[in-house]
Amino acid sequence: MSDPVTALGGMTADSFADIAEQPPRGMVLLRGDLSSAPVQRAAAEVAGVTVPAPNRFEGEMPALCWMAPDELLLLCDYDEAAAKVAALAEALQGVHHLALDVSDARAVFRVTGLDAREALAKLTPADMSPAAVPPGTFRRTRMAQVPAAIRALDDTAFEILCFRSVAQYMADLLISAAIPGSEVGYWQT
Amino acid sequence: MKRYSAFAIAREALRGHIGWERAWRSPEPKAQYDVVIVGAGGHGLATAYYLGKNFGITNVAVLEKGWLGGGNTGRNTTIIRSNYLQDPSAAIYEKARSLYETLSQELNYNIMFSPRGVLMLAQTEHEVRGYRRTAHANSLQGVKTEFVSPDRVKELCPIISLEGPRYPVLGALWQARAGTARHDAVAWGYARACSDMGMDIIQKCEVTGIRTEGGKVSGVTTTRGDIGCGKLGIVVAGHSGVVAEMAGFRLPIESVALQALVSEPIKPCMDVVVMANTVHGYMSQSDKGEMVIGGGADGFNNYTQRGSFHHVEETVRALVETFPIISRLKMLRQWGGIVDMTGDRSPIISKTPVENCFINCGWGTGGFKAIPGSGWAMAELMAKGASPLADGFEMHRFREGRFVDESVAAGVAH
Amino acid sequence: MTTRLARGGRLLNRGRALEFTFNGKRMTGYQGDTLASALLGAGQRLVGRSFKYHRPRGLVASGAEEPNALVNLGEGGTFEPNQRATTQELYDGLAAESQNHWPSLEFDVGVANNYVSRFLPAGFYYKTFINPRPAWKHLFEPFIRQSAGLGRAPKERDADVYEHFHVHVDCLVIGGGIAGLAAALKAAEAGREVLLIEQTAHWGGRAPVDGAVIDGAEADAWVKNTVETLEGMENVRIRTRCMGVGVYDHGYVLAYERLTDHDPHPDLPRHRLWKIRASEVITATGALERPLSFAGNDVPGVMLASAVRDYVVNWAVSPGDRTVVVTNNDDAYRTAIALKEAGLEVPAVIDARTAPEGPLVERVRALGVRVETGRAVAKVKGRAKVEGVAMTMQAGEGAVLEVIDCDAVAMSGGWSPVVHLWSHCGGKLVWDDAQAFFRPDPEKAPTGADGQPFVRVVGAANGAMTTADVLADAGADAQAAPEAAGPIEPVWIMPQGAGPELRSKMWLDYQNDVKVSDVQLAAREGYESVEHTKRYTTLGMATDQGKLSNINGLAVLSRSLNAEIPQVGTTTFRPPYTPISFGSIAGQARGDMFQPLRRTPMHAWHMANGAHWEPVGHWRRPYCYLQPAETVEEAVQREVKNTREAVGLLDASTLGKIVVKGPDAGRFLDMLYTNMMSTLKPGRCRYGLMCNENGFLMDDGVVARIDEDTFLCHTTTGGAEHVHAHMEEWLQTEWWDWQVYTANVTEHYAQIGVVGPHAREVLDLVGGMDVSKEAMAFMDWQDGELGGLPVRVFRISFSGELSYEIAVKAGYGRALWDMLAEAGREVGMMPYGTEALHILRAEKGFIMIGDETDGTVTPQDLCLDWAISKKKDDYIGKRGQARSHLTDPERWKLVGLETVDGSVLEDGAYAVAEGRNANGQRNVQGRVTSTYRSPTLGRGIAMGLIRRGPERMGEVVEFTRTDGTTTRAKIVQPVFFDPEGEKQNV
Amino acid sequence: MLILRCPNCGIDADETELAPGGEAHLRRVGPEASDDAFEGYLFHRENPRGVHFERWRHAAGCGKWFHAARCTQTLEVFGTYSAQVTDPPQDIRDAITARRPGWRWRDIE
Repeated sequence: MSDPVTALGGMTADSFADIAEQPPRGMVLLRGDLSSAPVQRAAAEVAGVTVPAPNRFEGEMPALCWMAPDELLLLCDYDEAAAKVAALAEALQGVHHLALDVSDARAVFRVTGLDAREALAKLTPADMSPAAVPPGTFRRTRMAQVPAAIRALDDTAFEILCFRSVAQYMADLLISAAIPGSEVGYWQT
Repeated sequence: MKRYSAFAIAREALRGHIGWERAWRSPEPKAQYDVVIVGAGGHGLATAYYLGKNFGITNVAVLEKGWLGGGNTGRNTTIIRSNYLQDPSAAIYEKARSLYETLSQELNYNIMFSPRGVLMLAQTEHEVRGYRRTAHANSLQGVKTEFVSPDRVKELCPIISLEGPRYPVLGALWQARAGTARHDAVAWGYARACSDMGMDIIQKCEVTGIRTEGGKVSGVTTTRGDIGCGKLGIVVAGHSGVVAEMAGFRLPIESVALQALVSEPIKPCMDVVVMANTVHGYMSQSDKGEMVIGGGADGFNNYTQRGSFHHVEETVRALVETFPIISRLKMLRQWGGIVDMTGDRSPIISKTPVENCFINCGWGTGGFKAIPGSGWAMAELMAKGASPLADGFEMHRFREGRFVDESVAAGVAH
Repeated sequence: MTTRLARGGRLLNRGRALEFTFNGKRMTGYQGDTLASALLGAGQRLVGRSFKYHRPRGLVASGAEEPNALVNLGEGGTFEPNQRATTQELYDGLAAESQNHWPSLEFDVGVANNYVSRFLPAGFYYKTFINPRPAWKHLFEPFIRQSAGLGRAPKERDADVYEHFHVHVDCLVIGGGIAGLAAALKAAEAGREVLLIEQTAHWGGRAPVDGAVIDGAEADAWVKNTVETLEGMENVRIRTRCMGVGVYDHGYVLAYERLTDHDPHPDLPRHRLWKIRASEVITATGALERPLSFAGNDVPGVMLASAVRDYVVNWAVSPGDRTVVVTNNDDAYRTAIALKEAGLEVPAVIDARTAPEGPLVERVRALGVRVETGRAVAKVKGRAKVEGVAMTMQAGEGAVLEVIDCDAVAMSGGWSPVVHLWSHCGGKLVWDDAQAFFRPDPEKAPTGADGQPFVRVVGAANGAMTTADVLADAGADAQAAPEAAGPIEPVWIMPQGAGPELRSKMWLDYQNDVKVSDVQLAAREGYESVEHTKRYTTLGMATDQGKLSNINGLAVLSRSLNAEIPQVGTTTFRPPYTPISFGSIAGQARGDMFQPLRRTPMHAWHMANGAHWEPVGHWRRPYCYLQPAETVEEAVQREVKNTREAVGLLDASTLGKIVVKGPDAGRFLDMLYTNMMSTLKPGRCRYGLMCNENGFLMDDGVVARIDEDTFLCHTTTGGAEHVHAHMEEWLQTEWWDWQVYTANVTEHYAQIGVVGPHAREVLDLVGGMDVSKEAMAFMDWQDGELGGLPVRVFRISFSGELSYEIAVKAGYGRALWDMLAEAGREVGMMPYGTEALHILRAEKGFIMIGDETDGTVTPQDLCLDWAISKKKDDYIGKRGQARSHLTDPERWKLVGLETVDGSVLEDGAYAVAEGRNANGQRNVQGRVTSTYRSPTLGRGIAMGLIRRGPERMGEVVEFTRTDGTTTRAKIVQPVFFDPEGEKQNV
Repeated sequence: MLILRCPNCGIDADETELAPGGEAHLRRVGPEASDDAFEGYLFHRENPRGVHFERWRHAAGCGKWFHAARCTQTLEVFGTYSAQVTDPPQDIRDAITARRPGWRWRDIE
């Protein structure tokens, strides 16, 4: 069986922030009552990390990202997604939930650099200050004209999740937001 | 009334312009009128004017809480067109357009109707089909429109980028006899003519209550005292809901902010009005040279005359893409108005549950172009109890599911 | 004439000379110059022509309020009209042209208007050009447009790029004068996150120019220290060349940073539009000086006293050698002092006040300057330049006492706080009688989301007019020597008794040519509201938005109405403070980034194989695939025939796919769809219709039941997000106790249609799954493997052909597509686009959302009653469909249409009926909803909605044609091809 | 440009991250409803100049619906709360009363 391809085949660009599309990523959507013990237990066991607080994520990889009060996004190796879905189904037998492999629905970009924050702040109305978006933040928002999620790995490295069909648009945006010489110099430390 | 003319100007010029009389009187309200119109915007003044002109009813007062023409009449982008899809819309907007053609002469006040033509761009196959449908409908409605080719579009408006590049222009619905007019002048011209017929235009007079006797309207209470009337016309656009509540009935209306903006003036570069509905923007160039641009409406109830900036951004984005040369022009001024939206985005010209009380509202984003037709229909409705031009615009059409929905074709109501 | 002074110029870098051109003439300035100071320095007094009368105009001001000095700047892709010379920093190679004249600035035929100006009073165009009617369109209007309009229209696409930037701050301080600096420092010391912005390239504002002394040192020193302190603080950010554009609701503020206007750069963003959310906004925007209204106050060489001071002190330029100062307040005396200190002559200070006194006045007298009190300027001598002023009594009517020779006039009518930003979001003003200006009313501040005031004003913008007051108002710890200033005496026209002749030469609005006499005329004619007067005279509607003229005009109006200024009130302040580029507003959203363009996993293949694109929402789908030397029409017809006769390949990835799961999923879908979904068996598919509450058809698609608890709902391409949101809305806001979860998995899958007689062979060739009639019946679905890839195959058909829709994970979509295309070769497979898809479905009489429906069409109208469950007592839209108009037997219903002559009906054609309605419109009885040339049947086919259509089979009706004739068409069943459905059931 | 705090995720959402949803606390009427009731439900929207209750969806965010109590004249926000209630909760009503004594919306005070 041939290998899966990402939307942009792993594009990279060097601007004042480095931009790189990530290889195929396992993603499992889990909807359920996050306040219920069985769902928390199942999510934590299957993911191997604890359940994150609102607007946060736990673990770099595998990881659990908080999407909504009744929704988590599990990040794992691409090939493990199906097994994770099965494991969740197993663990949540008789519990109302929805677990799906959505690995191919999204594109993931990594944006790194001292001023990476500023490149993102050119695109999202969300408060991107270090205080508002510390490492561990998972912020769902709008970037230019599409919905996206920003995952703050550390102060200079972020992951952007967006739908696969707009991957090229997102790449163009990120590149234009990081034109060398267009640093704002706002959060430079 | 002293007539306006080049000769009058010459005469006055030679004596320091001391002889000009007031354009309209500012009288004290009388105790009783045959008809009271609430709202001295274009629609209210036009209603009063045609009550006098067409039906000889001149014992009329027009009450205005602020200054006449100070609402949406003086805040819109002055587009006048009648290329609507549905019969009732086409009828009243075409009536309005044809009245506009001779309004300057009729009022002896130059409202600067400029039949420069309106292009509605078709930028998707769906829009092409929609506008072709409208063209067919118009041909049966007595509205002269045609679907034109991209080349013709470029000819009519050289600053358009046909390639898009995103949404190539596939053609356009062209109404050659549509255009623009000087919005303030429309209100002022009607006001002057009404005043000349002996009607009282009473500014800074806010209606605070509506008096009824046995289900019949008997008058209004205002900040300048009680005023009795035989018939009452409510023509207050964004504040219709508030005034209707005084009369004790509800309207299928929501008030939202609509925005517009102008650029700094530049030498003429655009001789037509262009509407690009796929990307949500429309633009024309005023006689002063400003690019006049209409923005979108807020999606939430709003009585501030300010809108949200992202609508301005979306519109400007669309127009910079459609007319690349405007990118280096500058926005001079942005403003907002309160528009009254109905469930089908078409107006209400209707009797109400209160006898002898009539309402004209719900023009949403498209009222200016309708002013003469709207006044004509409202006057006929108030004088005779029925008007063919008002048929279809009853306030109770929604309960029957009888919509006048213009959004069904690609068109949007601006 | 005017010259660059040998010494001074606090903003100049004399070490760096810059070359520029004005109207092609080469000139030289220095780094630190604005275009205005450089022009003045180069002796260029005449800078433009006014809007209406084309009068010669020179610089009046030195900043954003300048009404006259607007130029065409640059060329080609960087050309920009109406650039303000006073806010444009000089750069090497700058090329500027003056505007609004023909043939030249020095000789402009438009000036003819000036000599007939008495025939062009305010609003003259409302009173004339009325007859003959055609003349307005063909003669008058073109003339008026041509003579209006200021700058040239750009010709080329903008060569520059722009960007946005979002920040959230505790405290935004707008204005980098001493008030702003002090306020920023105060807020910063309190530990708040502060952003301080200044519209010019320099900190300090007026104080250093006006010789303020702070903490015993020159203001410049204090400014320098304070800026350094702020720069050193972690919680402070400061930006120059960044203007506060507007203050909006909920603490939203726009700022306009001009990144490269002072130093053009091809690759970097030219402007950056800041979108700021501030908990508190402090505006320290200073004040603007007002002109005085005396006859000839627009002659080049007449300037604001403060501007004269700026040019001398900041740029070492003397506006004139002999400058008469005219004033009604003390401040202008500073100009006299500055001029004397620069070694220039001040023939006289003409003060309208009868007995001015105080240190400034004394100092001027001490410098030996003649001070005339109770005096006024009757008129300015000279046309294209000042030659002298005729002096008179302020109290009189203009009898000339003496003519004083001079080549410049410095005027001051007092100051007006800049209250724009305070007012944008609802801040109210009070009239300060003592100082004769409007200032912010602290009781009526703009309020934010919490209902509390969020804008504060400090310094001159708040009416604090001395350095000491400014610093105190801004809460500064610094001290300034108190400056005893005599009271201002409001002077709205000069002399106060001036007659019509003089009043018709007193300019209020320089750019729009509005004069005192115009405002008085407007008042006389009943345009009494300040808004009426503004619109009737165009006062304050020019590109300076009345920064100089509003208060003077307002005062003249209130006098004409015998009303108090506060009663008359001001016009509304609207953003932007000064004009900002459309490019900056559009930001990055241009070209490829104008809107998101959605691509399927097979996008690149379509590109490489001749796709002729059609935008569908944000998606781009192949309309057809062009082969060499083929027209679009030919391609479409070929694709249809080939699909019917061999097999076609369709990228159906854009179709929406929504998973609905839970114990209540069936019940939920029964409410959402008009038909019964809960009875669907796992493994089977069912076509469903979705309506809104009005009962109108909203979307349609095939629903597959995955297992007892789980359904997969397909939607139209445009419907995916919309339908998913629709589902979530009902689940979250109406039936939140139902146990249902949904997920939009549209983009997780690529979906490929293999359609046509040879479809099964193609799948067999790829191999891996038994898709035989026995193994997979029509409307079955199965999971399996094709070519080694896990797939889900639906045996459904939108074409009437044997057809399989194959869903595969998007990451493998291209791989599967390539395999199918390869395998399909042997059996003549070709890809087909959306138009062929439409024709294929039309031949079968299948409806298309958006064609047969338009938001006012019900399933009943489309004779889809078979898909409306009679068993259900409720579904979304059921009640709406019961309303009288929707059950009217006269409604237009779906039928097929066959032209009698075989031709193709026109898109959107209407079926005409007898007679006309009360409004004279031709009666109609239906319309075409879809119309195509059917390659399968070799003639035109169409669907349409016709009054009582299904009851009128065989009847011939007439449809409109663009050429005014009609086409006759017969009403038939909408299924034109294979009515028994034999082809899809093989 | 509004900012509303989404009660579902706690984010202070920019207006451009939100989708407006019109009047709050509508009660759906079904097939049995009278013409009046149905017209009222679908078209007779509250349109007050003052206190208003409305629905929003945190569209570019957690995707959840919520309610907001807002003044249509000043845009002051009195509070946001769960979409899964049929009437405004007491704390919201109290917050409004504190700012707008004597307010009234439909039959709610």
